[in-house]
Amino acid sequence: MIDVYIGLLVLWPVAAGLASLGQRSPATRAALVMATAAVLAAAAVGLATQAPLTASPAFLASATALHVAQAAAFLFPAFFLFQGLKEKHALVIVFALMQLALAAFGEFGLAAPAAVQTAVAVDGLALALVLVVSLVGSLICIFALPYMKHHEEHLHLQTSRQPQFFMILLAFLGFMNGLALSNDLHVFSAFYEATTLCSFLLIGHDQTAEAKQSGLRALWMNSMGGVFLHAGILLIQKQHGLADIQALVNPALWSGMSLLPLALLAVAGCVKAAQLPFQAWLLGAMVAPTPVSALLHSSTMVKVGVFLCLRLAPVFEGTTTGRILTLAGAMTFLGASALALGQSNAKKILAYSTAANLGLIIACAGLGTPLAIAAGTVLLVIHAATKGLLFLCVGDMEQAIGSRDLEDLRAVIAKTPVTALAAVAGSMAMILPPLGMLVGKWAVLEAAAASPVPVVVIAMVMMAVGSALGVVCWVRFSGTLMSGVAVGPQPAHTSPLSTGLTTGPILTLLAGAVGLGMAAPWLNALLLGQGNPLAGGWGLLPPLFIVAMLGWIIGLKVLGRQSQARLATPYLGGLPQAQPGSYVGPLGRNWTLSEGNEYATEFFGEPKLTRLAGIVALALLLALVGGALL
Amino acid sequence: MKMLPTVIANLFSKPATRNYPFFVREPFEHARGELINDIERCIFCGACARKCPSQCLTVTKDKTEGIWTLEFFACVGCGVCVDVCPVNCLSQKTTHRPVAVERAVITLRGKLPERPAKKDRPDSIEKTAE
Amino acid sequence: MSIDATTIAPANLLAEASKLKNDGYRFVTLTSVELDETNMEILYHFDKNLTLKNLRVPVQKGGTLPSISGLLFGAFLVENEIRDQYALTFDGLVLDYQGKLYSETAQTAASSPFCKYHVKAEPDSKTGSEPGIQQEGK
Amino acid sequence: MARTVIPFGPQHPVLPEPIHLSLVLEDEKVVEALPTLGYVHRGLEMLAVKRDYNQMIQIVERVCGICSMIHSLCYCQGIEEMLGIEAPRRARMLRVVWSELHRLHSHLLWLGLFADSFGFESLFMQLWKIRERVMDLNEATTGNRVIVSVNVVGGVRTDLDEAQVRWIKDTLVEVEASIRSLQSTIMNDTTVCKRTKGVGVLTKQAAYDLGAAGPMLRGSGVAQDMRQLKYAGFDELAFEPVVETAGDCWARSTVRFRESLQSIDLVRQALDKLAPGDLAVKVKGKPEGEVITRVEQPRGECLYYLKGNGSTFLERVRIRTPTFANIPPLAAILPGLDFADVPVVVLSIDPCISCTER
Amino acid sequence: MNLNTFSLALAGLVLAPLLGGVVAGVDRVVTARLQSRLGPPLLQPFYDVGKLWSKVIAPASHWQGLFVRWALAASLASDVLLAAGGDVLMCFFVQAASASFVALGAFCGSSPYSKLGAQRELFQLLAYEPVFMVAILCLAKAAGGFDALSIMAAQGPLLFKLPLLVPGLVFVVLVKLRKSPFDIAASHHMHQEVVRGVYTDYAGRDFALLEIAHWADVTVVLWICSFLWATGPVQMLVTGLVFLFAAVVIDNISARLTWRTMLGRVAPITLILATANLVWLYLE
Amino acid sequence: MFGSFLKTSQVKSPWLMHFDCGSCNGCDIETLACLTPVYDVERFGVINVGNPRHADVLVVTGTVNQRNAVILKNIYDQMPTPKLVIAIGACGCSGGVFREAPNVLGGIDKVIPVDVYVPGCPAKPEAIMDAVVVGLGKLKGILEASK
Repeated sequence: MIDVYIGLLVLWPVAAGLASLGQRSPATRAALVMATAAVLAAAAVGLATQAPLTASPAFLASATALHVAQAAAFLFPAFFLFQGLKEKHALVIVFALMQLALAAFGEFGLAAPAAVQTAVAVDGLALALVLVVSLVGSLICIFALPYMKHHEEHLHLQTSRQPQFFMILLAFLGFMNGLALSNDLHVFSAFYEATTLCSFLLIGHDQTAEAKQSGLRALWMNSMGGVFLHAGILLIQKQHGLADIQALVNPALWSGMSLLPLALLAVAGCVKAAQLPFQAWLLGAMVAPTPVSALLHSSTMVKVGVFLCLRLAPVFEGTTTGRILTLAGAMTFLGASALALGQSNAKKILAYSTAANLGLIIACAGLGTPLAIAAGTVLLVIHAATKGLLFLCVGDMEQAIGSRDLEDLRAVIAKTPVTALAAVAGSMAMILPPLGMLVGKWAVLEAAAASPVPVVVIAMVMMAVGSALGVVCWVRFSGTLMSGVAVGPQPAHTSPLSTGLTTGPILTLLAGAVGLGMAAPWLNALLLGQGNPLAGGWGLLPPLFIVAMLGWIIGLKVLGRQSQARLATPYLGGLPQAQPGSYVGPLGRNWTLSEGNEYATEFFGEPKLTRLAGIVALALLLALVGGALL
Repeated sequence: MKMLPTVIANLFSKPATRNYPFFVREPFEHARGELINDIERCIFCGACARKCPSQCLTVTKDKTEGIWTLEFFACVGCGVCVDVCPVNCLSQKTTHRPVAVERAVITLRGKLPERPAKKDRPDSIEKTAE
Repeated sequence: MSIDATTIAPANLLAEASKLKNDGYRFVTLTSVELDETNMEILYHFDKNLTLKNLRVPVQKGGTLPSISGLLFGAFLVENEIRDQYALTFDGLVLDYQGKLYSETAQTAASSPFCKYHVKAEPDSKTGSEPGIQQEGK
Repeated sequence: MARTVIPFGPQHPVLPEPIHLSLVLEDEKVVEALPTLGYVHRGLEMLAVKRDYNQMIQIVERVCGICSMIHSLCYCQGIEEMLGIEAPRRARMLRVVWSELHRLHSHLLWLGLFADSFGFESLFMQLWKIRERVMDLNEATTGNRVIVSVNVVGGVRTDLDEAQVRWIKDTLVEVEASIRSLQSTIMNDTTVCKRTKGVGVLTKQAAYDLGAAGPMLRGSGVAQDMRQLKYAGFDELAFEPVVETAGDCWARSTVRFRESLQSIDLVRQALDKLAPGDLAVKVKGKPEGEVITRVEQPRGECLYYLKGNGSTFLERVRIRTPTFANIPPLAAILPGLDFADVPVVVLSIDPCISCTER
Repeated sequence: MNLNTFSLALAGLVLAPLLGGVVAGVDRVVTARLQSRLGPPLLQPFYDVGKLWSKVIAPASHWQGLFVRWALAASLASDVLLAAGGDVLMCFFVQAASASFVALGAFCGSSPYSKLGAQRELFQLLAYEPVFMVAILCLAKAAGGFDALSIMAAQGPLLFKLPLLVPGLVFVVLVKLRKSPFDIAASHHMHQEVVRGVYTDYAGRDFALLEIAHWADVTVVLWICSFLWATGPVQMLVTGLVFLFAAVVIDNISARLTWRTMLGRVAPITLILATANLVWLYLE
Repeated sequence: MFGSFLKTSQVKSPWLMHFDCGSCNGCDIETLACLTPVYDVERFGVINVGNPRHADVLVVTGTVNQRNAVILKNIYDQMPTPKLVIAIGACGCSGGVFREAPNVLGGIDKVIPVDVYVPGCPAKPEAIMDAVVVGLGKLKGILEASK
């Protein structure tokens, strides 16, 4: 049964994707996507009931599968090389060649590693990623159905390119599941490259010049990550003759030894997780259709990076490498949060916020204590649900008003109330106690405080500042959506798509984000099992919940009562309104009341801050590798 | 920080506040307050009404009775009328006029003197102006 | 008692003002004076070392003068005020309140609150009198 | 970047008087500012048609309550010039006493409001506490705290006796000590300087070209003060205009602070020179002709143009008040400011809107 | 959760806001005396809230009533957490949620001043939150635990271990009490250039509830400050009052700064001081 | 008990808002002077608020003209009930010395209902304090009557 679940999780989406390639009928495609979603959800839940477990399904463990993985190590770089040559992109070519060289060295220059005991190991972390991919990812694929239809109508395409799009989208889920489940480093690296390929294709999907350029940027950066990954794997193979991840993650194995291979793997994770200074590829990915961004940000791609780091975390506990990794993660949390605050492009805000929150998870991985890992895992899950929700909401609102700028989204609650409120709830889920992200943040801070080293103190202060930046960013985001008066010239109003296929995923994700958020303490406790160091802290959460719930119930009741009330005229320095949204001012002119957020550009201006934070982050990563060398 | 000595000194000294209305300071000797008319002495010459800059005084006469009206809400208390009054029947109290909750005018009636005083003769230019 | 003032034609106003400015004179203000039914004059006051220099510019009721606010920004407020109160218009005002500096109703030659002699803009249907100058006030 | 439109006023807690500024902000920086007036406009110049030239004294006193004494002084001097008479020396000295007391209370009032505009509540309270002593001087000597009503054509209505002169001098010693104790706060305090230094800079050239008046002009380094015209009793008093060169809000407040001390000195000088004599001369004739008079108000140069036609009614009364001259410079320096500095800069011209609009 | 904790929590729920009200009253009387005034009665803040409670006014937004109650719930929850000896860091997060709701409600309002106030409230949050959080980390490190009970049980006054925290905590108290020089989003005396800032659109009963939430907040902040000398209830009370008095005096001797100064100068400096103290604790 | 506390509160916490409606500043500065140390109306719970939504007492100085009449009405409408209006000075009561000026409509009762008139030019701070006390008495009467 377990093998069936695993098979369904990995192979079904790939197969469904291939099937959708030949399909030009939207109905069939929709049916395929829905079926995939159902299958993935069922299989993931089925697997969850059996976890923790180990297995060796044939399609991952057989010699053929291993050969395929070995071949993939050449095929993917070869394809990247081809792309690089086609587009004359030097960096892509360089990293593809390096990858090829490393693959050749691994194949012919090194002894084969010891055979992997079990091909699949499902622990809490792997299960978390599988659930995220299968549930959140599937919902995003469903959302993509109406979105892509509308998107292509908007682009006036001659022939639909949706078959390719959905093929990659669905296959992506399968690769992600494979990546989460595989216990063999080589298989893992094959899936890793597969996700790089998928993201390259998806980002470039619209085939505009900007999309192509962004796709290539994603490609060269992630193949650079691939170089680090391969180098790390080869070093491990050389040092320990191991490819078994479970066996590898054993602090005893590494005591007294250089952590260089793990540091290289961590850097590969940082690249995938779009940590500073590698955030550029994730920002570029914004040009892709919203479901792609949603998928890349929430359930796939970037999660590969944090998953890899969390996997290795137990080894990092108490090591210098781990501490520098914590510092690097905290730096990204701080830098990206500050960058997010200076943005008015809603998707850029989401992108920087993703980088920031992943930084927090990576900081957890660097700490490596059980509490930190549990916190990181909880953050991973809840971030996926919340960020997925936020992306879908922004995508929906964007299609409703034709702009993704926060200033244009002002007072959008009047136009798309359900989506806007879902977005507000989502952003609240990012920052508010007792919801998940905040509980995660809290756990990280307390875990960090337990560390005896002053270096971690700096990371803690960075987290404190980053956390405040995040609060400001999200309150302002939701405040703007809910702003009282719709003001300023509004962009052309295009027809919103309010099908069940749009609101369905949004509402499901909303329930997930808030529900999981509420359950975070128990989720955390579940992951930690016995000996939970925060047991005392959790104990006080119930009264907190009771007070909070009381406030919420009373508040909602008041909302119900007030929602029909006649509103007061706005206070405009005593000036009366001629009509809503304007007043008669100097020169007899009718002054339109317009509002703009404050971005404090002298503090959070993008170019300056990017350079500054990038340099610091790069220095930290160099220290990470260099420190491991020593 | 430069203000620190001042505020600390304030804290340890008696407040400057006069606890009005529980403590009322004696008004200044020459304070120009409420305008009053000793109607018994008034000869209804109308000089005050003509000179009043805010035109809040009116003086009318019928056969035996003179009416002196003060629209006290418009009175600015300048004291010009007191200065020009030929018989010094107008004076100003040193206390301010009490507040009111309704609009009102003060109307005083008095007996006309036997013979109009000389100053009562109206100035022709000013008359036409009003 | 009279004041020391040079009478100049409206056409020379800008040239004179810029000459005074270049001579180091400070702009003080404008004064509008209504002379009779049809005539007004505007006094331009300039100051240098506590000495006033005045320009007297005759102008017709409801007429137009060149604005010196482009040359001396400080004049925009008083020119608007005169526009409001005497319905004189100024050409090239840098900030034109359209006769609404002090009140919402734009002032016209027919309804200029500070004129003792009002210009009648429309024929009065009751009396049938022609539009023209009619004395009001005192 | 999106812009925010802020309707600043006419009712706004930091504006003591109604004026409207439509501010367009970008990241809380002013990019556009347009003033609107007319909320205090009464048209009182036209009351000259309905009130004779003596009654007009009470009207012009109420152009502005804070500078009332100096308005009527300017007006009376104009009428006296038209009639060809001169007030007696004692009257002229007394006019100096009350006009400088007015300037003193006005400057203290303004310094307080200025402190309030940058949130320094206790400084406001302290200055107004000192000011009450000056108000008592006004009330005890003239009968009214604010609108003293002492001027008449040809002189003054009210006299000072020896005891009052002594009392004024004694009180001023205490007032001066209290004001001096706040000098370091107003001029050197870190937070105050942070809010006033370098804020709303008006260069000497700009101030002169835009026609600024009073402390606004002197704060930018132009030594011009109408008291140099030696009107009233100033011809006998030692007087030197107070000048600062920085041109920012700090310079303006420092000018006013130093002027308040100067006013105390001038009151003392005038009281010392007070010799027995008549309070007013007999008025003969009706005003006729044109006259321009200028005096220095607390807010700067005030100009009256009076035109008489030989009747008791004046043909034209034209009042150009200092704030009227200071509004164009204000409109010129607002763009580029931080929104938080807007009230500070608006207050720094010491706006007297009731003067401006009359 | 035992009965003792429950009764403590209940006491926090009821007494903390009342204490905050008294603090507000003391603040107003002392402020008046510093300004050489007689000042209002001590219970004036309660009259103010009672008055606001009975006012009838149309809301400026349909959402404000909701956010006010959520803010109140969050503020009370932070009181409850602290009173029951809970995790101070969590208590701080809960309180930050309250501030967020206040800002959100202000965003929903219709007056531009309300929204400007909301923006500034957020900048204020950005300035004091990190300092406060680092201060709590310091307290926890010095006392050896994050829960209020273990901090209060620490041996001896923590002040000697945490001297560099004092400027930071005073900064936080000033911001929370809405006092000069940091009354940027809304001033405790009823006006500034953004009129009433973040409170501009709240009125009537909503405003009364917000005032109670503010009292609860003030109690929490002063309570956390009093951890610096937590050798006994009296000492804690005195420490809290010392912080209050310091804030009131500073309010009366300084002008309001701008948010640019707060964010660019004051926040980094206090944060660096607090961080230095934290590093020092770790090095010891 | 709660009810009676609320009633007491309403007359113990008059937050006043001052609107200068074309005054000559004389009454304005006297109104402001009320807040300062020597008079200190905060003894009666008075705070000077800048926002009609928080105000209980509207203190108006000056004459009404065409432009500020609209503002005055608007501010009055934005205040919560129950509210008091105090007209200060000769101008606020009747237009005072400016009644006949071209742009003056008259006293503020031409636009909004006035509860207390404070005569004087300018009204003395003591008179303004009297007006607050009288106004609160009137409010108390209204509250008693509504019981």
